[in-house]
Amino acid sequence: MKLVYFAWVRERIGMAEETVDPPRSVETVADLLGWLRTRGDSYDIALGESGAIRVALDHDHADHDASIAGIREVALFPPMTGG
Amino acid sequence: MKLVYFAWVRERIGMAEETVDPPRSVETVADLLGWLRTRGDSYDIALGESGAIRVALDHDHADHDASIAGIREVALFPPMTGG
Amino acid sequence: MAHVRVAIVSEPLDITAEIERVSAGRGDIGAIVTFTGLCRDEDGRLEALELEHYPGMAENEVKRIAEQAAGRWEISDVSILHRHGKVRPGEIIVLVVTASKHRHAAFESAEFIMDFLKTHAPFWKKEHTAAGAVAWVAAKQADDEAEERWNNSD
Amino acid sequence: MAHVRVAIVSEPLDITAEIERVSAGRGDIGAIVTFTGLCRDEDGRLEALELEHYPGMAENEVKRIAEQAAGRWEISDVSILHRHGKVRPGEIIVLVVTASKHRHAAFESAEFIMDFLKTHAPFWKKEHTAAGAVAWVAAKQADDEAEERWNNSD
Repeated sequence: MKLVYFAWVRERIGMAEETVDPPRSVETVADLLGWLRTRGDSYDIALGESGAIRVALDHDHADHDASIAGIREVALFPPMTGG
Repeated sequence: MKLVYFAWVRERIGMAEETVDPPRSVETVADLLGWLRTRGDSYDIALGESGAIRVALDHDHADHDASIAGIREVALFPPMTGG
Repeated sequence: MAHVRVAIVSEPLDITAEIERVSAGRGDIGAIVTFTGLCRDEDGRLEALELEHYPGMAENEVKRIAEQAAGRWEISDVSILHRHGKVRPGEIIVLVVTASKHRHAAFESAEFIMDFLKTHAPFWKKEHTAAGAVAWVAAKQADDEAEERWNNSD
Repeated sequence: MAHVRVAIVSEPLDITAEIERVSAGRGDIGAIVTFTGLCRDEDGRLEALELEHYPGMAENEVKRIAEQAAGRWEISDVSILHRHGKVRPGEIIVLVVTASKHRHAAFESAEFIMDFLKTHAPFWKKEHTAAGAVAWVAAKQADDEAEERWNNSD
């Protein structure tokens, strides 16, 4: 599963993308965020305010309770400020 | 008192402007419209549907019950279709 | 107070020049909304619109509408340009430009201006068809209703 | 169905060209509304905005917003152009053009598009100040509320 990060999520984690293989117990976006936070301080700092983290699954906006089964690309980013 | 006419009011009356001296009993716009209609068929046809006649007194929109005392220019015209 | 510019002209209107006039060298504008009202050809039937206006009152009334908008919304600039005389299909009849720090003020003030122009600005449209017929355009009930809604508090 | 044009570009945006593209040779358009979102200089403090975006998703999402607007209002044309990369004060960040026979459809669809772009399009603004400071722009609660109102029936 490919993870892509944007804006301050990217800066805090310290990379723009990576490929991960989470354990089977990680079924939802919320599970994924919890698992990522165990991977190191930079993740914990980036994803700690989880209410501020927005998610897209294969380019579609999704909620934290969405299933990630079959998803190829998960994007994590702050609230958008375009327009 | 100067009268100015626009659009189909002007066309039906057959002139763009004229100067009139209505009798003292003519106090309001409605009075003026009634008096004008006695001046000939063209006026009667132009001003007959009086609900469709809009009025400006010295360049300000006014209702039919407005007083014309002291007014120098009365404009009579159909509902506007600009913009 | 907003910069207000109003013009009633017989020459074609230039939207680019007006946007440029409003925005050139300015760092304080975040949002510009433009409304362009064009002469439609009515499926090819229309040859031209003839716009009669009430000189003197038209300028005053359009300026008053611009100033009402500037008093009601936080806008830094408002331009209203209106054609008179003969207008061909595809040409601009009316051009409204509003500028603000914030987008909602720019949108709402432009829409307010158009609704009031339709019902308050002393202009009358006459259609000349390709077949040679001539007819005054009737006012729309919908325009009165559109203007009415601004009288409610919001 | 409306003509939809969407572009995410790193070059300066040209409002005149886009209006021309929409209106040239057309006799069926009565109303064009444009929204231009400009980079403000924040009283001279700002040197540039840097716009990060999510390639692939940004195009899809902007196109989806354009199509939602086209499905909801009777509009013949909708263009949404958005910059990415570095943008200087006074330059255009986003340009929305909607065209319709009728003005209210053109106004409302353009405002709807802007409200959804703010909350749904994957772009993030970073401020570079003249003093050398760098900071991400925070999302505004007001933008969420602006988007929310379109969920009510109207």
